[in-house]
Amino acid sequence: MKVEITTQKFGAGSILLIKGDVDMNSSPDVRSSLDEIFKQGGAKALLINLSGVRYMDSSGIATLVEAMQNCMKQGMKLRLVELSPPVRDVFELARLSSIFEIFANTGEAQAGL
Amino acid sequence: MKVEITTQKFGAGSILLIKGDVDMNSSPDVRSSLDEIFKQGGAKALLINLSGVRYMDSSGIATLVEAMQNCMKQGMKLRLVELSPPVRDVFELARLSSIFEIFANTGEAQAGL
Amino acid sequence: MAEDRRRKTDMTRNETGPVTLIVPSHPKYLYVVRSALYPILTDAGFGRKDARRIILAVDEACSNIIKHAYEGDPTKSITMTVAEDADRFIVRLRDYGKKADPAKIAPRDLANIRPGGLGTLFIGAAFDTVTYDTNQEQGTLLTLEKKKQRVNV
Amino acid sequence: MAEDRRRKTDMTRNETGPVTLIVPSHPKYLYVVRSALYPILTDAGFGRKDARRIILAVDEACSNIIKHAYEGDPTKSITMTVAEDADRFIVRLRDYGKKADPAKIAPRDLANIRPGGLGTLFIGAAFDTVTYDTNQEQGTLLTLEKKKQRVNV
Ligand SMILES: Nc1ncnc2c1ncn2[C@@H]1O[C@H](COP(=O)(O)OP(=O)(O)O)[C@@H](O)[C@H]1O
Ligand SMILES: Nc1ncnc2c1ncn2[C@@H]1O[C@H](COP(=O)(O)OP(=O)(O)O)[C@@H](O)[C@H]1O
Repeated sequence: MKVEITTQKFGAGSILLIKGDVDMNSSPDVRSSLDEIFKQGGAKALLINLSGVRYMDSSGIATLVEAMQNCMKQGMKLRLVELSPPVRDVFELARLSSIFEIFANTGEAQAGL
Repeated sequence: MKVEITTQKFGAGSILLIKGDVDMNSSPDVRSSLDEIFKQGGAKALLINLSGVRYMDSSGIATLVEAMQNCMKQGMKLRLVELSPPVRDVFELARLSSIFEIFANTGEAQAGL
Repeated sequence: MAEDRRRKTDMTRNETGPVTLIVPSHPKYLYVVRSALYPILTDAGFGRKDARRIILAVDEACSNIIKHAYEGDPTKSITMTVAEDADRFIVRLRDYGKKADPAKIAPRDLANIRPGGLGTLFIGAAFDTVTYDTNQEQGTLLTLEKKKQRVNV
Repeated sequence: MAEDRRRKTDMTRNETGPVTLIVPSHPKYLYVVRSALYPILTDAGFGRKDARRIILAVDEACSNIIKHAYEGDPTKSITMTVAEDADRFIVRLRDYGKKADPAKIAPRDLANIRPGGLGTLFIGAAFDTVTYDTNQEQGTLLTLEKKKQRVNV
């Protein structure tokens, strides 16, 4: 399962759009896309749109937790957008639903940034 | 893969709606639904809607060829409706596209019956 | 539209299983493991959510074999066997790598927000019994069992 | 939206395979065979249509084993091995039933509209080489090979 990652810029920062299963095989690709964003720095926010992700395992969760830690270091806001029911279920199993800021769509996630 | 089969009546006869993969495991179920329709008899036409079928193997094709032969015996018209691209491809491989009457949707298939 | 009848394929449940899948210890085969499991689980009668959680758990157990038992070597192999009896759904994972130390295998403290340590938590969430058998000549045999919900039809 | 960059997971293609799947000779496991094949085929670089035709062909070959080699007995087993090398994608199907008679295995005459006989046609449409090896102590080893399209990247 190949994962497709698209990076877009908007006023306050970047949007990462992920399509495909995020597992031990593909999460290194997600991580390196995130690293490029953090290397650029200087943004106010990072949005990660997960609408195209139907499967995520602990390596994907770990990648998002790392992203949150990097965002905190850089003073960036991290917002997760459009979690599918299977991904939402994994977040609940991991008791992480309350730790991330989760939005229903990109518009709402961009509001107030 | 379980196949779901729904039978509906309309003015000129019956519509069989098939959902799921039609393979060696499920085609006996398709055949028995067809047999019930042929047992009732007296109809002008049989429509088989394949929009919910994403996979069909030779046992499914054989079941449809049998249905055609039974329709001919009973003087019924057989019309196949809404073939998905994978099913269309199997029909082409089997060179059967020209042998069956195939319609894009139920409305068109019912016209002139 | 006088009659609307819904039929489900009626399959005489036979207990002939098991299904065995052998894949190389490269993470790209996790997708093959997940894909093969799905139809077995739906056929076994699990609903979508249970099926998803079982698939997640098996994926995590395979990831752990790749990471810990084989230390990232992608040229070894993992053997998955899936079987059911009247009461239980059973997945066995066999590796030939470094033996697991069951004492060290524990889910992370959820209060501690850090990456990692979630795999064993997900395994425990999906299965009722998790047994690491290291009494093999080589490697580990992990047995994951889930009780079946008894539905009286 | 100044920048729109698309990345594909870059997987170092390793030839560690093969993948082996063993299923009981009951038609309900055809779905497991198809499901396991799909990710292997997309990973091997086959497009949607080729992948579909290969899956159809393997499904037909398994159906033939159930029907002809095992004469409908669902308690036997079928072993599928999937491997690739630089030039070819190879599927092997091993059964332990009545030996196939390669002389009798032929696609039907397409002019003759009757049910049956399409399986071998579909197998031949998907694969370049189809070999029934009956020199086994028991049963048949069917080898299906497809040449890879050479794409110079
Ligand atoms: N198959 C295994 N062999 C050896 N050790 C293992 C195995 N599975 C898990 N472990 C141990 O259990 C710990 C927790 O595993 P897990 O919850 O999956 O998190 P992670 O693998 O991300 O650390 C691992 O760090 C490892 O020490
Ligand atoms: N694995 C096999 N073992 C023995 N005979 C086989 C096998 N596969 C195919 N055959 C023979 O080849 C014929 C054609 O097969 P096929 O095209 O799949 O159509 P069908 O199985 O519907 O007859 C079969 O009728 C059978 O006689």
